[in-house]
Amino acid sequence: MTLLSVEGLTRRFGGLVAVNDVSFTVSEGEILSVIGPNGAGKSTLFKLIGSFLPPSAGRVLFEGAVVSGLKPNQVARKGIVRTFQETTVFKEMTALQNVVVAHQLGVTASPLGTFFSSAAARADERRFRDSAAEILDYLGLGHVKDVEARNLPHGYLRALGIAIALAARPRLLLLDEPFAGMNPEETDRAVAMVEGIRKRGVTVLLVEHDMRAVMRISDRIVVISFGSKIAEGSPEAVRADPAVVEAYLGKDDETIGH
Amino acid sequence: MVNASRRSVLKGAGALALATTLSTPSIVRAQEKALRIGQLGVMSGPEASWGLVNKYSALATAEMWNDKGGYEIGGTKYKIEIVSVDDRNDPKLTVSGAERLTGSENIRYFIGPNTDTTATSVRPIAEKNNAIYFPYAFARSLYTKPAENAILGMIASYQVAPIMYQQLKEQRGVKTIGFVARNDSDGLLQRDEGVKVAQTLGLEIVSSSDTYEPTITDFFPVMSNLVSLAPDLIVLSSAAPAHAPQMMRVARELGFQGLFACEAAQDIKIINEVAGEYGDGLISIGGASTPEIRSPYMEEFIARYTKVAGEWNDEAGTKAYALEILLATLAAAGPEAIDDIAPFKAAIDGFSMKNPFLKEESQLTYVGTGDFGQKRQIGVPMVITETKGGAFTTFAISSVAS
Amino acid sequence: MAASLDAIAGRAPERMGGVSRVLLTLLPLAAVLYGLIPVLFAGQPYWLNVMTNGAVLSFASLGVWLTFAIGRVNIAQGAFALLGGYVTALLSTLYGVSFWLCLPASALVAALVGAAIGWPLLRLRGIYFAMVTLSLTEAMRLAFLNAPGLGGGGILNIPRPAGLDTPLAFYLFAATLLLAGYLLVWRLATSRIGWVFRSMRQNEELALSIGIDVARYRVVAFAICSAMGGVAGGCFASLQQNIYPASYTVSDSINFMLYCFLGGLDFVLGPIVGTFGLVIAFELLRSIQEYQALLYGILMIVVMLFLPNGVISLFPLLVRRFGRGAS
Amino acid sequence: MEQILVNGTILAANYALIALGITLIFSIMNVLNFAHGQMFMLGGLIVYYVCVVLHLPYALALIAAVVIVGLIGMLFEDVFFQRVMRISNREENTMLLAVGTSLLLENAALSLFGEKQRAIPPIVSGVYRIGNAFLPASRALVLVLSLVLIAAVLVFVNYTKTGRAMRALAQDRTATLLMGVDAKRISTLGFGLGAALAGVAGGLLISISGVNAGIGTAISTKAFIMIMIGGAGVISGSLLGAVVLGFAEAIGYALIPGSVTYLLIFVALIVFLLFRPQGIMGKPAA
Repeated sequence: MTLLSVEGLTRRFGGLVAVNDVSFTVSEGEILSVIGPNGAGKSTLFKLIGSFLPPSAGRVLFEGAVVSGLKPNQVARKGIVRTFQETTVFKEMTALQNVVVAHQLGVTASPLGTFFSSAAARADERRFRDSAAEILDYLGLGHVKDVEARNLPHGYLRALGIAIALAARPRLLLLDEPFAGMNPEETDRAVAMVEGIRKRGVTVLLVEHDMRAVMRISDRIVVISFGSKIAEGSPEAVRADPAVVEAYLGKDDETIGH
Repeated sequence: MVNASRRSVLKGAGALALATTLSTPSIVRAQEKALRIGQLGVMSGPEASWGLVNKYSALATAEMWNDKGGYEIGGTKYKIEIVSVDDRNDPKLTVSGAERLTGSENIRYFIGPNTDTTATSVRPIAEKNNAIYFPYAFARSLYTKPAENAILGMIASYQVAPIMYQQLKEQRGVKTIGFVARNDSDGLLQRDEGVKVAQTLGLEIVSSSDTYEPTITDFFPVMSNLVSLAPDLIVLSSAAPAHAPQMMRVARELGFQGLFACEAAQDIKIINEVAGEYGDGLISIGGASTPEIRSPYMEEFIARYTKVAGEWNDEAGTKAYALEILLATLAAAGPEAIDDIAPFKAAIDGFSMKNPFLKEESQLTYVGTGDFGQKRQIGVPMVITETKGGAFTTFAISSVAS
Repeated sequence: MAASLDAIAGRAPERMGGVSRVLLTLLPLAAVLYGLIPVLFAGQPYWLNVMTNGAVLSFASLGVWLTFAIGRVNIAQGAFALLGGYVTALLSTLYGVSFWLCLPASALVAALVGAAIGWPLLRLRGIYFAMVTLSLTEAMRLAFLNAPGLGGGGILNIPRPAGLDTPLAFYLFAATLLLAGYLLVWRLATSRIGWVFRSMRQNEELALSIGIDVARYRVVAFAICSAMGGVAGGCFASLQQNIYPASYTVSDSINFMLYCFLGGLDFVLGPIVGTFGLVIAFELLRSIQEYQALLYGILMIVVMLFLPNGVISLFPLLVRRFGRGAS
Repeated sequence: MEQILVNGTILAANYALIALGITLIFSIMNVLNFAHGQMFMLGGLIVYYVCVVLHLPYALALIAAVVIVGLIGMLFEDVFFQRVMRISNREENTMLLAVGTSLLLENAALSLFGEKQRAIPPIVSGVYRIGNAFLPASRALVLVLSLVLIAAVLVFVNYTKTGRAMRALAQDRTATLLMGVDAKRISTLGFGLGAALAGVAGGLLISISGVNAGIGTAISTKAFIMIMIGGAGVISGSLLGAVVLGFAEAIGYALIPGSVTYLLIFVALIVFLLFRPQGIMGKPAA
């Protein structure tokens, strides 16, 4: 069943076309990766799907309804939640507080009820604390839940970013370069984490640079180059695609799978 | 409370401790009686000069009397002590400052404040605490019944304008007139009043829409318009002593040949510094400071003011009167007026003294019946001056109708 | 001890019951406002007036603190105080509306204008927002100065509020207002709404990504802030019985911001401590006359040099140093 | 019409010196220098003191203003700002410090130089005519001096080693630190240069109009307007901001009732920022 479909998505900056007529779909329960060389337009595409940028043309549909043009928070309410690269967390909160506050979409109390600490608001908070503790434990952050985020070791921050996103109960999780800058050991853990997320019933769309990890976990891969889609298919099919090889050619630091 | 906390205060914040230590009022020797007079006004920030001139003037007068052993009221000599409060031209601080003077310090008479905004804020406090105050602000409601505790310390612009413009029309053949006003409440009001006067006198108003921000640094753009219309007279409504000379210089540099007029007091030193060779031809109001008409007492006041403030300021020529007439009225009303303003108010109507600042024999009284329906203004002689060769010269002498 | 300090600092521990937390937070402030200050100054209208100023200014600063909480440096509070002052002045002098109705009207108008202006402006961040709000203060002053029908802009003879004839009565009213404002902001800051504000301050995009309607929360915070400024302006207009375009200028707006900084941005009590600290310090420094303003500036720098996170940040420091030794 | 052009040019040149200084400080330190107007005022009053009280030549007075105000800027940076930036939780806290220093300077100036408006006798006299416009020689001199100074500063930041280091520090602090630049020294120098520019602007202005101790806040507000128009932290933007404000003022005063000019400038500024929050030349926010 199709969860997300991207139809002819285009984004221009001045005369430059960053994303050019890209279309693909994501099915419920799969892990789909978008890959491409540096500057291929991955980040722009990512922002377009998360509604952090308006498209110049084309549209994004989620469960059959158009979501492009909505504000990011509205898209999140529909069930599309993104993560950020690197260390985007609420730095002056503890890990637990980070994840508790991220449950905002689950609030059942009215604004006034929240203000006056009504029974519903207190129940919300209890629920969020339990849920946040569970998410942190699940992602292996249970032992640092009371550490302020700015004091957390670098390696934990990306996991915390994912924990924040999970707290918003996404149907589709957009992961922005979840493996960037990791050594093989860290990558292994991260790969396991992403697979774990899928097991929780969350569909995953990830944009990535690191081919190795992508080949291991993706059900399908979309390759873009210079803003356009040049290939789509299973990891094996993509790896064999001459156009993909061409796009990555001459880049010494890139290896296509293994 | 002060004693108990002194230690911790010293430990905590040195500056505050210093203040606490210094806050013990300077104690006048026990055998002498002290008469404490307040002064409330803006003494820091952009308008600092307005209140500081009041303060220095009051201090100068007080010192002059104290050197003579004090001021005699009902057979007793009183040393005069000036209690100054800075309101930073902030109505919130004026209100608490007035409470401080009339409440905590128990002072019944004070000089200031300096603007409509602050003076009208003081009114409820002064009336509640039964105090008389001498504002340098023109708002009519301060001096018109039911208000009766404020006494205007100078001549209002709307009193100067009719006489000044008429004299200029008759003596200098002024036919066309242009206005440029400070863009604040005082400036716009004074301009509107000036325009009315000019219309009554049948002068042709070439322009009255030019204004400038009080924070301006360059008058070139402001004056260009008006000068191109070449009126016989440019009125600088509510121009501060800091600004009038700049406007004159710019207008002259732009080729202006006519005269300037300003209903507020100016300062010749600033005019000479700022306008230099272009400083001639300004008609303004000048108190008793032109050399031809000064009495020796005025010379003494100027010398004392210079000692207190570091340098003379011509604005003080109009501000010399407040404390002098206040003391003389107290003497006339008797010692009980020191703590009760009722006898003071009763003495106002019939009060008269020789004007100590003028060479010529003339009387100093309270006036204002014409404008306010009661005598709530010091009858400062209206000395209209003209700048000529780097000095104020007397252009015309008049007075406010009683 | 530590618990009550936490409460004082607006960070009541969450494990406590709701009612006792409210009490613990409010009681110390209420004790000072209703107990200490009236007992010390009951017979001294001057000090009562200073305390009234402190209370009403604190109320407005609490609003500014709220905009700090969402990560915006707000230098527009003077504009809203001016607006609120004019609303009260016009309603009471033209239509004879009672002070007790003027005040909510001031709040409402200021909130509506705040929301209307804030909606687009709050997209700006950092010094751009700071500077644009500073411009707003100037624009508001100039607008009233040039408003047709106001003739130079001043409104005089605003009636004094019925029932608040004595300085003590007005002070007690101001104290109650402040206490209510404190309760409001403290509840906002400690409830989930406060956490949402904090998340927006720390990272607006991340807050958006988890479904927080950042734009709406920003406008709500700014509107509440503006309403508080409007109420303060209405109070001062009645206290001084007049309002002029120059009653609130850029320096007032800057002062509101300074009070928050000085007290400490991390504490709801910060703006109150900062306001009273500076207002009282200025009055105490009066006796040194011409150096008053100079020392006032030095004092500010000294606080910043040694307590850059505000005066209240001293308490956690002390607790850490001495509390540990004791327990 | 020609007069508007002349007026705008003179205003723009003087404003440019102010804007350049505050931009340098902002770009290097990320501090909004609320005391900039006070530094301007101080520069003017120093020139007054040296010229009128000490009877020394104007050129010497101008140099004194540059040196003294520059040193004050460096002192503030070294003693106050570096410490507060190091130990404070939030960046905004430096704003309080900047306001504190502005109060300090203003009141120190009030105590030292008095409350009066100060000006110095004209350096040169005479008036040029350009078409229908008047250009007094004193203003022409100030205009030329301002342009020379602006050019000198541009040359300094673009072509000298220290100047380049300042620009690098402004663009990317971390990277510049990695390159082994002594950031502390460069920051102090940059703050000093910014302050000195304010001082010299004040020193130039006092020769054509005048300065008083209370003028600071107004100048700072104008400086803020200029960097908002041009884009915070961008040198070319600050110059453009000065030109826009200078001409807006000149045109406004000439064509519309004066009292509305600044109201319109503020409203236009607010509206402009809505559409272009980063100013004309500023980098768009990420």
